[in-house]
Amino acid sequence: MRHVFLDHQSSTPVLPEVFDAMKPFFMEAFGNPSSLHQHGLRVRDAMKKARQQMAALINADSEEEIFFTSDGTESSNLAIKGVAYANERKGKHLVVSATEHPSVMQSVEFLEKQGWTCTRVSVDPEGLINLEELKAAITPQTVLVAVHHVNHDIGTIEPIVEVGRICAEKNVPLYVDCEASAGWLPVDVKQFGAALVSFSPHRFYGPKGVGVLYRNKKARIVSIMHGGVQEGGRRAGTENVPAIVGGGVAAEIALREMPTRIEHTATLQKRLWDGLKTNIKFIKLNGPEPGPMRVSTNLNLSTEFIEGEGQLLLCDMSGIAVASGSSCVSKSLKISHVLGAIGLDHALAQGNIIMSLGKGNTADDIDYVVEAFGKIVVKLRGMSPMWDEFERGVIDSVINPTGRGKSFSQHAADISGKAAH
Amino acid sequence: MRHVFLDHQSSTPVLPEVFDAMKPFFMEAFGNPSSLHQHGLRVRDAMKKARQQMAALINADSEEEIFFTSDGTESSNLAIKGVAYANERKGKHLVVSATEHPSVMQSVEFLEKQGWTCTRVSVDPEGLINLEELKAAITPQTVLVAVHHVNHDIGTIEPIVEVGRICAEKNVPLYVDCEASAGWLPVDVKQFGAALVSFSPHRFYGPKGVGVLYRNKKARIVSIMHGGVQEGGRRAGTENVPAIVGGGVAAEIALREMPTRIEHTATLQKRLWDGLKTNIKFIKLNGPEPGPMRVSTNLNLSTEFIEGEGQLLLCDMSGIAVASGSSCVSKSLKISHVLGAIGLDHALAQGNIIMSLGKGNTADDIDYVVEAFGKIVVKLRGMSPMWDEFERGVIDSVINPTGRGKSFSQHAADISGKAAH
Amino acid sequence: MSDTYTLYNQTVMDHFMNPRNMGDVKDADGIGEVGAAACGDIMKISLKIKDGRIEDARFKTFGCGSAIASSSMATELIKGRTIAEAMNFSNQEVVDALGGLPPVKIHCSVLAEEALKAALEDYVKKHPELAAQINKSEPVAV
Amino acid sequence: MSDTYTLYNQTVMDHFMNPRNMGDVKDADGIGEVGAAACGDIMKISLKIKDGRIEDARFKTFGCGSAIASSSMATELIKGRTIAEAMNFSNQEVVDALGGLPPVKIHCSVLAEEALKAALEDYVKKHPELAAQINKSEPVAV
Ligand SMILES: Cc1ncc(COP(=O)(O)O)c(C=O)c1O
Ligand SMILES: Cc1ncc(COP(=O)(O)O)c(C=O)c1O
Repeated sequence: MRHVFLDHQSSTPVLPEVFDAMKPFFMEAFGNPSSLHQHGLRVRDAMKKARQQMAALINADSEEEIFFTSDGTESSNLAIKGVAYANERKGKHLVVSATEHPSVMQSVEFLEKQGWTCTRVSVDPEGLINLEELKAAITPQTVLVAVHHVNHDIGTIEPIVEVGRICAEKNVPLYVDCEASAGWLPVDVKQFGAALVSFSPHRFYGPKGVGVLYRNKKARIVSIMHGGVQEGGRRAGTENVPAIVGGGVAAEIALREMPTRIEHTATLQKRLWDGLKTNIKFIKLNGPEPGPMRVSTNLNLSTEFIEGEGQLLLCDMSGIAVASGSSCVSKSLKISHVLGAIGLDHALAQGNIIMSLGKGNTADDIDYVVEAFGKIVVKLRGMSPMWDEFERGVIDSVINPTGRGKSFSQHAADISGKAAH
Repeated sequence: MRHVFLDHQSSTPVLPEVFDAMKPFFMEAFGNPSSLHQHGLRVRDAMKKARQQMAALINADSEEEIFFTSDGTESSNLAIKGVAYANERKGKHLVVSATEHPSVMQSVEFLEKQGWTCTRVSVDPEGLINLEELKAAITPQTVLVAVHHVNHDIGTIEPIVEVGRICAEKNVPLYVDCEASAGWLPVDVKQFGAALVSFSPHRFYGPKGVGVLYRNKKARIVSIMHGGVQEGGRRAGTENVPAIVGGGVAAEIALREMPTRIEHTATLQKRLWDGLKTNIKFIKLNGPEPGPMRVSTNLNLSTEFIEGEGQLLLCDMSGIAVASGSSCVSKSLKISHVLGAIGLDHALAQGNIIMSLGKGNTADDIDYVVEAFGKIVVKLRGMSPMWDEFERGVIDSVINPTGRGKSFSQHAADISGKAAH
Repeated sequence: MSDTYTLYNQTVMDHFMNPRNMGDVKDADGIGEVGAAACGDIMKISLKIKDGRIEDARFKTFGCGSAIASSSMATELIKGRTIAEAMNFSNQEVVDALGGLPPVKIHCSVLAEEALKAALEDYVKKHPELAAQINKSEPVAV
Repeated sequence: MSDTYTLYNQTVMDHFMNPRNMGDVKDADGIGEVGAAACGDIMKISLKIKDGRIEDARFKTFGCGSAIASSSMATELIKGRTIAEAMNFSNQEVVDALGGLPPVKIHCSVLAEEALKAALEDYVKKHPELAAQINKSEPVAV
């Protein structure tokens, strides 16, 4: 059976060059960077190099603006809470887009319990932030605006340069979560006008166990991980040296290969979506069409009348790895808040899977997926009472309404006795 | 030149078996454990095994009581803040020993800024916690007691079983930071009566990038790292799978080899201290004598009339890696709060270095260190105005008072115009 | 990777991959369709009942792997049972027969129980003469 | 590990490992001993002064590597200077000559400046006739 990995947004394999770079730091150069002897100093040098590589990926001025955390989640937590706590006296108001990752949303909710307030700015049906609403949301008490570069669920590329301009006008620091873009799309902290930017190497062929937070020297931030004075006092704890070193190499390679990676994935993305929509009726792409407004790696698909987990499991049994709903919360039952925010019908949000491309995927892989996925849809629709009811005219399609029957959601509410949403 | 690594408390090299276990999880089994497909499920299985290995090391009932964090610092932060936030309604008081690691102390200080109060229980000159004072410190508002198993600076083994008994009587959960003991001394969560226990594999030949928090099912704790629902909702963020797997193997080996490791290091510890005190005058061991009250890996030494960093650098130039002051904060200028808490004279706290033994050290290593360190002391005393002034009877020794001259601290205060402490 | 890793145990996976009794009973004597508001799953069970016994049971399910497996297993289990026996059917039987479900998925088995009961109720509604007997939970002889 | 990694740059390490002018000037004309309350370092500089010039300078230091290197370098730099020149001596010279110090260690060079000035003051105290001239910051001719 062919194996096709189409879940690069969840994680990527470490490149051989990255692994080779990490290797000496497990058994030989195992020192703690806080140590003042040979063993510590050697790894300190290596970490400095990694910082430079990270800085280069996002066009930061200096490696001193790079802080290492344990992952993307911690970077988001540090950006949100670290800035909020540092600026408490200035104000206790935050502005975020409604489709930020849970690591941002939940950090904000945590602060709300501690007396902060937050405005969530709405997005349009393709996930693009409402700039007028954003502008209006910023008050003199606002200490941070958070808008991600690319949405992890639906691949929308946000108009960050415009967001940055608004923040500069209002003189409020901007945090841009670039976890879903870094390594796959140019990130330029200066062009963005970003005070903070986060990303994590395991998303572009680097190791797990390290996250990056860029912080412009002018932005005030305090530590949220208390203890020693590592990372200039902004992140206590023994640094994960091998992962930092490997992450640096992954960043360097990503920067070099970026044009090729973008072209390669964009071609496959188009081939995949074209194939699927030709092959399968009542399928919808969530987020913008492939092109300048969508990251080249992501397809978020709603296939009507069938549910997502079944699609995922049957894909898996066909050797195809995909994600269901929000890739980070697939253990939970709830549908993605992103799909809620773009106003997607509940019926479609449930039949939702995410396919994300990588540099190792081939055109043959894509053709295999198109065919296999077509069969999977047929199988699941064969089992689905909804498909049957649609065919019998009891319920209607949301994607291509035929004007007969009631809506899926209405039907679901009728039989469960409660509204589906 | 001989190379002797005597800084095992800062970090240890990864064992070959540990590295071999980690290897497949970088390039082959690179999945995200949240993924529902093959790649995710495979690593989920591997993480479960690691949890069992961690549970076995500390005699926990079930792997479900094991949570993974990014390091020892995060485990401390989670234990302190996670329990405090979870029990806010019950009370806002904490009790900790005065010699806890900065990751505990600073977490407590952070909470104090948010309205919690904390009682710091004093220790005796050898670092042993005052049990009567501890008992008296617990109030109906106390939601957590934190007393570490072994002190990271001076090697004192705390009477945790008695501490646990007091906490059980008062019905307050106990958190035991076992970072400096796990892998080197039996840790038994049941015997301790501990609600929470933390440790981190990089201290016993496992990798950096993973910390462990044991939590008894009855203890209430909330997440401090917000985002996805990883680790049962208690720690968001993509898990560092290779480090978790490697850490599990390191725990398994540590459990198996523990008797040998203890015997080996205890023998060398005695040889080293005997050699040093024979060879060098005016040298003091901080913390208890080698024996049942001191961990077998640590020697904390104050050599009078000379300063610590110089000792460390000259050791390094002789191939000997040692730590200066608190191994985790050696980048800062301040002397260890632990040495302050045991009431060590400021002059001695400055001339402080820590030698920590590991399974790779040999008797020959130790003999080399005894000789080399003797020469280093002679060299630095030759440069020291204090040694000269001691010899001329201007100042006296703290370690072996001769009854002539003023104290070092008095002299230092006289010439700097300010009190030294 | 040599082994196959699965989200559910082998029995569940088998019932998901090769569902038993999938489809609709022709000229069904009772049909139940229920939905779970929390997760959005929808399950439909149709029954052929003869001489007070479930002669055939079929399902259609819009839902996750364990929902499909639960309905497959439920229909397997109830075939041949009397109506009263079926009325006492509990989701735990499904869970046990499947060799367990993850805690967050137990509700799938509950949905299967509900769909079955809805189908039985539909049948009883069409046969009001049986209601009294069934409520006494005695075997129903027709 | 093939390379040697050092906490300080080569110049600092060299002055730490092979300090110049370590010891006490015999029959010193001026002695200064100062301490830094923050870090506890103690530095002592003794001077031999002849014809208004520093003929010899020696140090003893209780302190970290950069404190030792700073005193070594400071004594090197001031030898041969006039008293007035030495009075204008600034820690920055030490930092520059050492090729830089880590930010947290700059105070070590300050301590060296202070020790030198204390020694000079000691000398001036013993030679009150020089005070007026020195305060004018003019070259002191004796
Ligand atoms: C946009 C975005 N931000 C943050 C995160 C959290 O990163 P991590 O899983 O590395 O902790 C993710 C993870 O999917 C993400 O997609
Ligand atoms: C007792 C103790 N607790 C916690 C920590 C923090 O652990 P880590 O450095 O792994 O973050 C240390 C580190 O030295 C320690 O010694």
